[in-house]
Amino acid sequence: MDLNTKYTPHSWPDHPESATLEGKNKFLGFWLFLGGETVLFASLFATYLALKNRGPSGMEFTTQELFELPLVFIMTMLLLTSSLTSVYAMYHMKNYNFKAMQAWLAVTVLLGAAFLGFEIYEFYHYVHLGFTYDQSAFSSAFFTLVGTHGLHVLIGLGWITLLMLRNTKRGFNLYNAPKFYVASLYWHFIDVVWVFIFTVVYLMGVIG
Amino acid sequence: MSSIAQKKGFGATLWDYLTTVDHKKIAILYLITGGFFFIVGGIEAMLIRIQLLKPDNDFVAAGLYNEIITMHGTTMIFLAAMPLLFGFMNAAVPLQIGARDVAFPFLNSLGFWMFFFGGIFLNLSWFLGGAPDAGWTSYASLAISSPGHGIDFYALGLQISGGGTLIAGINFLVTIINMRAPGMTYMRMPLFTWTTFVASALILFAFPPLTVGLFLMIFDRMFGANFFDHTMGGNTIIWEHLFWIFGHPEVYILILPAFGIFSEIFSTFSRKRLFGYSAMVFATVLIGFLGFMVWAHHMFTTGMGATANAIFAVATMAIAVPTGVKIFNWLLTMWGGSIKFTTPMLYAVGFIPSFVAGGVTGVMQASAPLDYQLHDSYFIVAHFHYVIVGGVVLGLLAGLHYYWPLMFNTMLNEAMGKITFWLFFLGFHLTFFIQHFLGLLGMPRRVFTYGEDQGWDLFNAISSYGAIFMAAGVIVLVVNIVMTIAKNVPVGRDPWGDGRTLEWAIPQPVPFYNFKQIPLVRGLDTYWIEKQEGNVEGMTYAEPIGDIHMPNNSIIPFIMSLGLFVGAFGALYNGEQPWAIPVLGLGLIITFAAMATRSLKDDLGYHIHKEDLLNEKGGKH
Amino acid sequence: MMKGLKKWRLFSMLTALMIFLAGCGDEHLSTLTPAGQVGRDQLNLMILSTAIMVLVIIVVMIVYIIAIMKFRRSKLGEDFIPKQVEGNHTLEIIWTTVPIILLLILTVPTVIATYELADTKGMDKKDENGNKTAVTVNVEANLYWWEFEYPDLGIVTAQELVVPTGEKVYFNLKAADVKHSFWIPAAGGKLDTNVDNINTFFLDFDNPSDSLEDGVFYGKCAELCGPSHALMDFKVKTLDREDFNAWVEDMKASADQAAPETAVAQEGQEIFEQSCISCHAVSGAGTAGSVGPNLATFGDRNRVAGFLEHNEENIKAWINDPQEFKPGNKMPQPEDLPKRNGKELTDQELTALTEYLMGLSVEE
Amino acid sequence: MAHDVHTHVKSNIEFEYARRRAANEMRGQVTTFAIMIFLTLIAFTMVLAGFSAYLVIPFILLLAAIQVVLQLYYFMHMSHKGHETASLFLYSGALIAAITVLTFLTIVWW
Ligand code: HEA
Ligand code: HEA
Ligand code: HEC
Ligand code: CUA
Ligand SMILES: [Cu+2]
Repeated sequence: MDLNTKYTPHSWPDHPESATLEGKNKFLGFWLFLGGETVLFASLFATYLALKNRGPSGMEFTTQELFELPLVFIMTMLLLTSSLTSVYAMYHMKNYNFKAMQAWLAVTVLLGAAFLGFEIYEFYHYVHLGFTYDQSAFSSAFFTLVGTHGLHVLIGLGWITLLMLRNTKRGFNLYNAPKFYVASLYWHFIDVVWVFIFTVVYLMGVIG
Repeated sequence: MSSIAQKKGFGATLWDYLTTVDHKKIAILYLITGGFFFIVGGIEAMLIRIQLLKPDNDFVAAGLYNEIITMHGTTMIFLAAMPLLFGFMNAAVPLQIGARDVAFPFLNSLGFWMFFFGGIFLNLSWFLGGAPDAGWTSYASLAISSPGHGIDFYALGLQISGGGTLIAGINFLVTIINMRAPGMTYMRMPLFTWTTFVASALILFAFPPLTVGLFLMIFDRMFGANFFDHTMGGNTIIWEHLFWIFGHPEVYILILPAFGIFSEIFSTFSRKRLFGYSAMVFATVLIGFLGFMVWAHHMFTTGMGATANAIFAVATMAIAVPTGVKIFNWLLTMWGGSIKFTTPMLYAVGFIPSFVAGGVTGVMQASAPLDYQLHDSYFIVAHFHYVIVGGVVLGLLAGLHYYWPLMFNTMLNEAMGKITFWLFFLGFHLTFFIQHFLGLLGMPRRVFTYGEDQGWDLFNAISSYGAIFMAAGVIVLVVNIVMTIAKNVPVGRDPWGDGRTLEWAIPQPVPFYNFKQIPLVRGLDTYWIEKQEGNVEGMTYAEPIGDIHMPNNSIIPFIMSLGLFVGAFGALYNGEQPWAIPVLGLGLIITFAAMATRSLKDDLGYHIHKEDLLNEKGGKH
Repeated sequence: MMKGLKKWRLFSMLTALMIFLAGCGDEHLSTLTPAGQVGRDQLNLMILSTAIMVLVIIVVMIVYIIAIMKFRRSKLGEDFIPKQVEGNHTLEIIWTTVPIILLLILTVPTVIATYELADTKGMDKKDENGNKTAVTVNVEANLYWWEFEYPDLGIVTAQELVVPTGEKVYFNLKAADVKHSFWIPAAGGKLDTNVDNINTFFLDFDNPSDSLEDGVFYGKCAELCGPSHALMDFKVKTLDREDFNAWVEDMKASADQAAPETAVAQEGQEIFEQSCISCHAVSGAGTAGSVGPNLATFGDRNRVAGFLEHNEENIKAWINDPQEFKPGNKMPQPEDLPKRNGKELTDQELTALTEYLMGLSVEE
Repeated sequence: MAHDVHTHVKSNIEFEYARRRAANEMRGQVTTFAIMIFLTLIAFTMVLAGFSAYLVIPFILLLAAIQVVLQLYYFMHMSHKGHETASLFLYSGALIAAITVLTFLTIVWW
């Protein structure tokens, strides 16, 4: 396959992400990876659930005292919306509209960064209250689970940004189309995990 | 570009191997590294047996003994058995399915180097203040309180090499799903490919829990977390679950590929198609599936409660059924065949009674109330060495002899191979059979010594002498390998004469692009079919000769892994050395910079042109 | 029918084998010579499962041997091309169902025994006076030693468990530092002592242990717990109910033990009260949770530190250098003991301590 | 040869058709998004309204599951052709995930 092959909207394949063998491999490999990530997050969730609200005798912080739903709601909206914007980006990739794709990806990245900003603020706030990483088993489990998700967001942001920068000048080809596609899958997966985090950690935490 | 290795300087060869993305060369790397670690683990085993040779022995001290068993178990499982299996998978699977390469050549190399550096990191613990000493299972309460850095080496080393394993697993899955030659349907795939496939799926799902467990351990030990500190609300049983959710599938990750190798060998040297092929495939998948439902049988005495114990007991026993299906199908493959007792076949034939003996003791252990007695006694040690040595290691040795000509175009000496077999086989039974009774007589495992007053002297001595036979067998094998390499007599294609699957149809030495033309697979055991029809080419082609696309070599995987290796030292000495955090940062920067280079620089590979292919004589038919 | 008969013969053969093997082992330590019903139940499962497994092995071996004898290429000729059989459904069904049946035979007693052995309801049973009927022992596993508390009787002992015969004895197990596992092979299976929770089970013993070679059963720690895991032994003395009650009374009385008789022992007592008492209690009346083993019954012990032969020489040697015997154990070297200020113990002091310790006894 | 890409130049009709289909699909995606937002709102409100935990917890878990299915099938196109293996593996992962969480909720503490 050749990088220099130029496509027109008419010759651009319907599924650019899986038009080449490399693309197909990347696509499948990435899905498999997500299968593994599911188990990874499940292990973290399981650990969190087992350690929820557990601490040394006389522990101060519990989920109910700690969590503030408005913040979580905003974060959820940001991330959900970014999921939609990345769908838009892929829509434009299929339509061979590079500029539009880049623009939507940029929006996605901005939304993701805002999400991350709130998360960092949230953590900072907790630590400020005295709910530090080594404060209890619960705090360790909470920061590890939510932090791992945050790390995924960070990696996703870095990845998408790098892809955008790398390809600004050259537009679409069948070499980078799968890369964009897979990055967007990753982004959706991050959202999937967040759906469980806000449900299991925050909402169920507030309930008790 | 010739596949026949030109005489290259040492430096050039080294560079070639550091940067290679060719699955055949990566196979050799796995073989060498895995072989090295097998010897290391074997020497540790010998130290164990020397210490236990007589009661109240003081050959190694109490603390050191624990380090030795921990490293023996960890090395053998993570650094010897699995990599050696990866070696054979890399050598054979792409050829078996008619692929030019694996799906992700770059990641293939990355997987290897991560395993390599993880293994080296783990073993450096010997020289940097002491090895891990909490057993290969590293149960949390002991591991958290273990002084020194041993456990840190364990957690970080396994984390790195585990990442490599996960990558290798995904690579094989995608390779097998996407890269099969035309006509190679799922139900025509050789059994070794099938078992590789299922084992890789197990890797995909089993390693993440280990990753999480290890991270929790790292955070607890190095960064002040409280997952396993019960005074802070933590819970040590979490580790046990995470470890065994990984650990039990792990044993099937080991045994399934070995089953695959044996399946190939049985049908090859019985000159007969594998009996009940579809049942074999189904059984493989079922074993893989059930393998995830049974982990708590390692925790019967943890106090999970009667219901959990009963459920896991019954689920565990169920695995005997598909495994039995395999055993009987192998027997029936030989039945009515024309059995030739080559060295690989000897191993395969030796494997059946050994593995069955080990498997049935597994079922006994699955009976929870009985396991209350057996657990953590030498009965367990006997069980798992029967399945591991009698299954996995015999499989590896069989595979070594069987695939040697495929990998190196030379043949290991058959006479010496048979000597190795007999020494190893007899030594193995001598060492481990008696250990069942030691367990029943009340000997716990992981004891560095035992008193004279307990009645275990004789059996332990027998066990230790048996190990000497195994060591002798291994030494003969090493001599055999050295002599074969020194003599270097090429043997050409299909040296066993009875090859049935595609890898044997390929000319020797295997061209670096594997297949000049992608073959068309016309049934199970394609090469056998072609041979029966008198096709001298050995295969039917699916395409005319054309340009071949090849990936470029790259040093980046090496550098990425090196970065992790460096960074691990930083994490290890966190809070203890002023340079710790900078080094951790440096390592991660190296890794991420290498990764960024990889993604910024297009790597499109290159093409071998049709004309060059036509001119090339390639290997002999 | 033939098959059933064959299995039966196999069964008795196996029992014979077990008895033979039992001969190799020590009665006080072997799982093959069960000391009570729990161990017997488990041995029965052992025999049943072994019978099934041997049957499986025999079947496999018959097919196997015939196959490798009959179908050798050396006999069939180099050119022989066997028929390429695909499979056989009948056979497949047979070797799927027969193992399932064999496994079902094993599952039923397995599940029953799992529930039976987990049934510790009897622990809380009370007689009409509101006293608990069963003996309950709280076991606390410490880095390399065992503490046995009898919460209902108000006594505590270490390293040597004393239990009545002919009844179920209940155990609450926990670990003080890292995970250990409580195992008396002759009496029955083990149960872990976790750090996070208390595990509960029961054992029973048929006969007083004085008929045994050493007069005690051997107990083991079955979970790797550090360098001296191998040495974390304890001993079990079983007494019939009457003797047991007497022992309990003696233990309770040990609170006001008579002063040592000899001058040497008195000197020993002085040193002990300076340097040792902070960790070692000498009264059997009390509760669990001390830093070192309770030494109330030390003079009657069978072992020093759980595994060394019980004699004066070993006691001296132990006190003089505990790390030499159990690497990593928590008893300080003499110079690090309280009030020693870095001074080692002289021979004379060691003798004194030893004589004092040997005098600590609740038996006559 | 496997690495060749057979490019097919669409006729105008094909092209228009593909465009329209994509646009339709995109409209569907927006609907999906709206549903997801809606589900999220319900979940948060349920919790804030303070119903019994026995009612709310299963319910919000169900909502989460629906959202995930929407993400997978609409945003990530798992219903499309060529996703068979992907979904097989994802479901296997989900199954193992479920078992893991289940055991941690039942037999880790006493
Ligand atoms: C390759 C590795 C391997 C394999 C294949 C197996 C296979 C099996 N194992 Fe083993 N096992 C280990 C490696 C392996 N194991 C290790 C390393 C440990 C110890 C870890 C540690 O603690 O350090 C262990 C420990 C272990 C335990 C925990 C013991 C304890 O610590 O208390 C148990 C309990 O159930 C068990 C059971 C089984 C069973 C039922 C099988 C089954 O898969 C076996 C099935 C096979 C057969 C049964 C034989 C063929 C079948 C027939 C001929 C059909 C007819 C048979 C019948 C009807 C019975 N194993
Ligand atoms: C793949 C896995 C694997 C393999 C192959 C082996 C192989 C062997 N193992 Fe081990 N073993 C484990 C996995 C394995 N083991 C595990 C997981 C544990 C549990 C650890 C724990 O408790 O945490 C264990 C524990 C274990 C114990 C119990 C220790 C204890 O509980 O105290 C013993 C004791 O006998 C033992 C013995 C042996 C022996 C004699 C071999 C032999 O088969 C080894 C044969 C190999 C050789 C003998 C090579 C010898 C080489 C030479 C002599 C050098 C020649 C050199 C040149 C020519 C350069 N192993
Ligand atoms: C800091 C606490 C501590 C002090 C002080 C201490 N010991 Fe110990 N001792 C222990 C511990 C802990 C053990 C158990 C060691 C083991 O078996 O792992 C032990 C074991 C023993 C044993 C063996 C017990 C048995 O049940 O077999 C004897 C005897 C003993 N100590 C005597 C002494 C004497 C005499 C002194 C004072 C001179 C002393 N100890 C001071 C902690 C202490
Ligand atoms: Cu305590 Cu081993
Ligand atoms: Cu297992």
